[in-house]
Amino acid sequence: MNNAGPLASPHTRQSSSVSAIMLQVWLALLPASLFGVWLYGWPALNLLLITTAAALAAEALGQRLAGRPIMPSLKDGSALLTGWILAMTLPPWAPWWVAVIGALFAIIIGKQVFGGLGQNLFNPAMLARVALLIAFPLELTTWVAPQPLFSANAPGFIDSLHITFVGVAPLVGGVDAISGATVLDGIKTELARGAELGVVLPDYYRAGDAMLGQMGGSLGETSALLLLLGGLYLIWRGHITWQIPAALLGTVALLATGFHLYDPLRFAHAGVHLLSGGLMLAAFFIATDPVGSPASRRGQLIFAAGIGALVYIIRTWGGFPEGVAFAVLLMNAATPLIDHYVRPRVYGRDPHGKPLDYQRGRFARRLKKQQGGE
Amino acid sequence: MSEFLLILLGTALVNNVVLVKFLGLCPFMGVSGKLDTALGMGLATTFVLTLASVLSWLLETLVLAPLDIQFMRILSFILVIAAVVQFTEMVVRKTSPMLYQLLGIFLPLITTNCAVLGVALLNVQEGNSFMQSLFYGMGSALGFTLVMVLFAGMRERLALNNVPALFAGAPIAFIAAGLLSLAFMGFSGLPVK
Amino acid sequence: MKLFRFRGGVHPAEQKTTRQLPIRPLPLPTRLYLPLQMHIGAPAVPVVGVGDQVLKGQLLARAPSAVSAPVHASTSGVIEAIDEFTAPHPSGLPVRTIVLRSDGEDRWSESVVPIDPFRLSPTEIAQRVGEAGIVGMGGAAFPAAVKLQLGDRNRIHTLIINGGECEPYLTCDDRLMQERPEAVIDGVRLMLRALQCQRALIAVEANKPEAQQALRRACKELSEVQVIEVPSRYPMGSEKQMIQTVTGLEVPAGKLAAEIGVMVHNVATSYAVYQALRHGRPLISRIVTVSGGALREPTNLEVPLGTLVEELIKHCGGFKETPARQLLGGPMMGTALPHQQVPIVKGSNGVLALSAAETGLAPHAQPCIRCGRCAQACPIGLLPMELASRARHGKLDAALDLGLLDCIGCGSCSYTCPAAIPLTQYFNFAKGELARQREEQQKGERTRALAQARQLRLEREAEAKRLAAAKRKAEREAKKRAEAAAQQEKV
Amino acid sequence: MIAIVMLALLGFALGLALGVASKRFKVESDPLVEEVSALLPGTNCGQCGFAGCPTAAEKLVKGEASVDFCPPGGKALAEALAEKLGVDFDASGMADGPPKLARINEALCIGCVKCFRECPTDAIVGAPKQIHAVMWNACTGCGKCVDVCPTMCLEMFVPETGLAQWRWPKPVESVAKAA
Repeated sequence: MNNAGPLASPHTRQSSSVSAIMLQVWLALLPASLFGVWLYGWPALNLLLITTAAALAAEALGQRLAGRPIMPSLKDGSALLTGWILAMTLPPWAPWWVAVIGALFAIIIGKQVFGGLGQNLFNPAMLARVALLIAFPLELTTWVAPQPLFSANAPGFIDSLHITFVGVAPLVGGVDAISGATVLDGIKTELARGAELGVVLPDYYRAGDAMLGQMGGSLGETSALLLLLGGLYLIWRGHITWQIPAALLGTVALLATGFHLYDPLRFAHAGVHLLSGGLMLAAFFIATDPVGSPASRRGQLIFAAGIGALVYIIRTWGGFPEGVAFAVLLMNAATPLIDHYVRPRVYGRDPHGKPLDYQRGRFARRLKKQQGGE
Repeated sequence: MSEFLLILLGTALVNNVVLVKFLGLCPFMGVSGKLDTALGMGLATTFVLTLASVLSWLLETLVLAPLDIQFMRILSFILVIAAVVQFTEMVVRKTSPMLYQLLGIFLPLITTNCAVLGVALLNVQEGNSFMQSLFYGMGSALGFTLVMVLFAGMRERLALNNVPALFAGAPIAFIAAGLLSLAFMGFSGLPVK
Repeated sequence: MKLFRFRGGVHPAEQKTTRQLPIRPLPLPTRLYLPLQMHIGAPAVPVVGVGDQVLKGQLLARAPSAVSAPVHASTSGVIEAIDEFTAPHPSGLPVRTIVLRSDGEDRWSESVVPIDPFRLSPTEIAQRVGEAGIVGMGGAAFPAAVKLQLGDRNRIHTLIINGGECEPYLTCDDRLMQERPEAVIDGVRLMLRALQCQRALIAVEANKPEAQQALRRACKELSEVQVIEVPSRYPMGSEKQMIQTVTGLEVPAGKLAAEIGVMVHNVATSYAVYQALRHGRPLISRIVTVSGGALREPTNLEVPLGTLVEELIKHCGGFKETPARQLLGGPMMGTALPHQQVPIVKGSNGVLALSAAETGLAPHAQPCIRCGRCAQACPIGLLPMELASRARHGKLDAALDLGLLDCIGCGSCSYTCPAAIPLTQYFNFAKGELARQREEQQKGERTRALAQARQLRLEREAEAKRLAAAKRKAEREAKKRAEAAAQQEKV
Repeated sequence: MIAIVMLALLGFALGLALGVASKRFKVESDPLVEEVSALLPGTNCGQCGFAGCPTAAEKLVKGEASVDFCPPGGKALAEALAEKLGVDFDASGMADGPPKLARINEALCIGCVKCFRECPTDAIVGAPKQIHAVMWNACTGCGKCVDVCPTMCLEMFVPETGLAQWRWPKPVESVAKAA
């Protein structure tokens, strides 16, 4: 009631808020991220906390420099979520400076310069992911094999500080002991070496492990099952639409199956593609970010199918083993166009925006029926 | 056939003139404020680029190479391009006065669009055949149009943003272009020409 | 009967706490304030003067044109003033109003009642409806007679009687249907006659089973009137959505419903038609739901038009707490009142005093995150967030292109917006801005025409002057020549 | 030598082709001028300094006048022109004062008919030696009559907003202040 001007209707409102939505998304992410922390140990927790804290600090800094209020924007939870998702897409033992640079890039360049929440064109977390990958390829492709918390080989808490803030190398056992390759990395390397897929695939991919997430990969990307559960929860609560995940996963599955049938020796089957890399996380939590995705349901289908196709193309033929981040950014760029050309049909108008013509079509049939008096 | 398709894809996406080769940035920044204008500019450039790369190939193989006067290449190519642009300008002015007005100075400036000359020279450099040149030119032009249209959509959205005063206008457009270029790096490594 | 679904919509909490409370008459207030414009169209023109003694039901102001409605005295008394008085309008600006001081006798004027209104021709029925000052009572307040006359030009195949009452809190139509179903049905039959239409469908939302039952009992002998249950979903009571639900047809953009052979009238309008034709009583009172969490005793009242909101609230025991908003109409589309000295008019279906908790209004808007809930809720299929961002940046053409003028202002988008963005007000603003531009353009065209006329006039005058000068010169020369000739002759 | 000949030939050939094309795609008049002049008020009031609206339209299309050149057209016209001509124009700086109308103070009017002659839309009625009146629905608020009135009986005023003219204001951008 702060404005003295005339009060427009409606005079009541559903109780929901931006921060409530962000909180729900964060809750849905929690199982997969906790699993990641358990799987990769204390360094993963460090990474998660550092990235998130840096994102919040960057948000505060950005708001302050832009002369906008700080607290409301920290409270809305968007920066926290951006930092969290970014951390989930990083190698779990990534050093602290990668996390900080990534978070700063995501929030400042990805979001604040565009005007803050809701105004960014690209998904900030994916922007940072791509920028880091290009700037620090080594750090971003150093994976660790799973070493669950409290297991024999797992680094202790003190060691984890060493890993995060100094580096992995001087630790007992050396780099080799902990390095592991992701499924997609492995396949790409082996295929480049001329190996046959059917022969080498079992070395890298076991369906059960992939489903649960017992494999090398980014912090929060591995557990397809938990991500799926979180995503289904969000769909059930109405925070995301089913169109984006369905179209995205469907397109990848379709392309993978098609090419696999065409040449099983060169093209991995759909299961490999669906359960590995960042696909699940992207399908439910990244591509569904409403800011960068189209407004209409049909637009969302096109958008997600586009991501799916690009992911498959980049994974299969491109220079990078994983293409999710690039694919999301590319389709983010296309979103304004999709929104421009794909809109829902307006009441009383045909799909082209012309007033309905009752001379023909289904409306003419209905009219005739009504005139007949049923 | 698949060879030409690969050339088309490669030049349009992987080696995009604007975002990867950084050619033709002037119209890219100048006429991408509105979607319709950007599309018009893209189509006009497509026309010029395709025609110019074919004509310059013909000039190179039929005139310059036999007479052994390749040192005249840049000069004569520019002559050809300028003529094609003049022709395009006449056509646009006749068929769509509105577009003519909207494109304004950028229409004749296609002449100095380095993408046009660049593609013509690259054709010669890479020793492309006639058909290859055609597709090389067309692919580059389509890539140019694609990026123009994508970017125009983004800028229309940006026009509705509350961009901080420091970044408002051209700066944010450049940042967005840079980020778009980053996204296009995802295409690198695709096995195309 | 097969029903159709309209897209979007919302389910606000119903809050229909007054649906079991019978309609009670409000004691006659001492002063009534009758605005000359309680309807869409031209304001009525007073036919009485200050100091005149008038009887209940007497004509006070006539309709000056076809799209307008007369105003009648709500009780007997003396015209105290014809002056500017706060209008029931969000702006709180004043409007010409007749102030009537009641003499407490409430004496009816004489009126001629037809023996059997069904003997009247369709045109005569419409005419009487017009003379009774009946307007759409669901809130739009469009003169009912104008719509009834459309039956001449368009063949109406279905008359839909809107008993949706989808706004939360409001139960006045519900009570009317429950308590006076025969009168409503009789009004419906009269309207069918006026439209020369064979079928009337009374659509009542599923949350009013008693009303449906009462109406079914009242019309079970009639083959042409049918009661149908429609789902409870806001904005079911909107004309376009009601038509879509019942017939599956959509009113083409920029056209009238009559052009696809459908007409929608409100149940309260139907009751008013019954009153006018059976009893010769013009529209001088209406049923109003008085409710809201801040109010002590919510109820349904039958209120003489022109009564101040203040009287209603006083009658309902005043406030329990300071209301966050006082409204005329429902919470979704109603008008916020600047104060209580505002009269009840023909379209006022509710007086609400909402507590802060009920409004759930956030003090500040947050940035739009494009979550798309507004687009999902929009019953028209618009993209409210895109529209609002264009309206905010003054890009009216772009907003128009996105369907600004298709917006029905139902408020579903603002209701669902988690960022509490006043979307509806952005659209109101943009529509107003557009209207202003159109007016300016019209003015410009008029100016151009006038300027051209002046140019022509000046040219004509110059031409006339030139001709006159030429004529004079010719005459002078002729005279000179004649003189010269005469002189020569002399010589 | 060969080079020069070749270049000359090339230039000649291309010139010939362009010459033919220019005949083929000849554009008679600039349709834009007409479209622009349709937007202008058409009163030829001369406040912009050009000789009438058609001239101003030509100057605009040639880029010799800024889109905000027309005082009676105000902000709305400037925006419309910017849109039509595709120029970037920030109209926010333009004062968008409410439209004004002329009013005659009847006590001072001497019936000199000067205003009457000056009015570009014939909005002032009256006869010599009689009090004049302004017809407000024809008045464009150009203010020319005020300048010529010898008794200063004409003034510009802002008409009051009634219910019919009232428009919803733009929502207050109430972004929360630092909490």
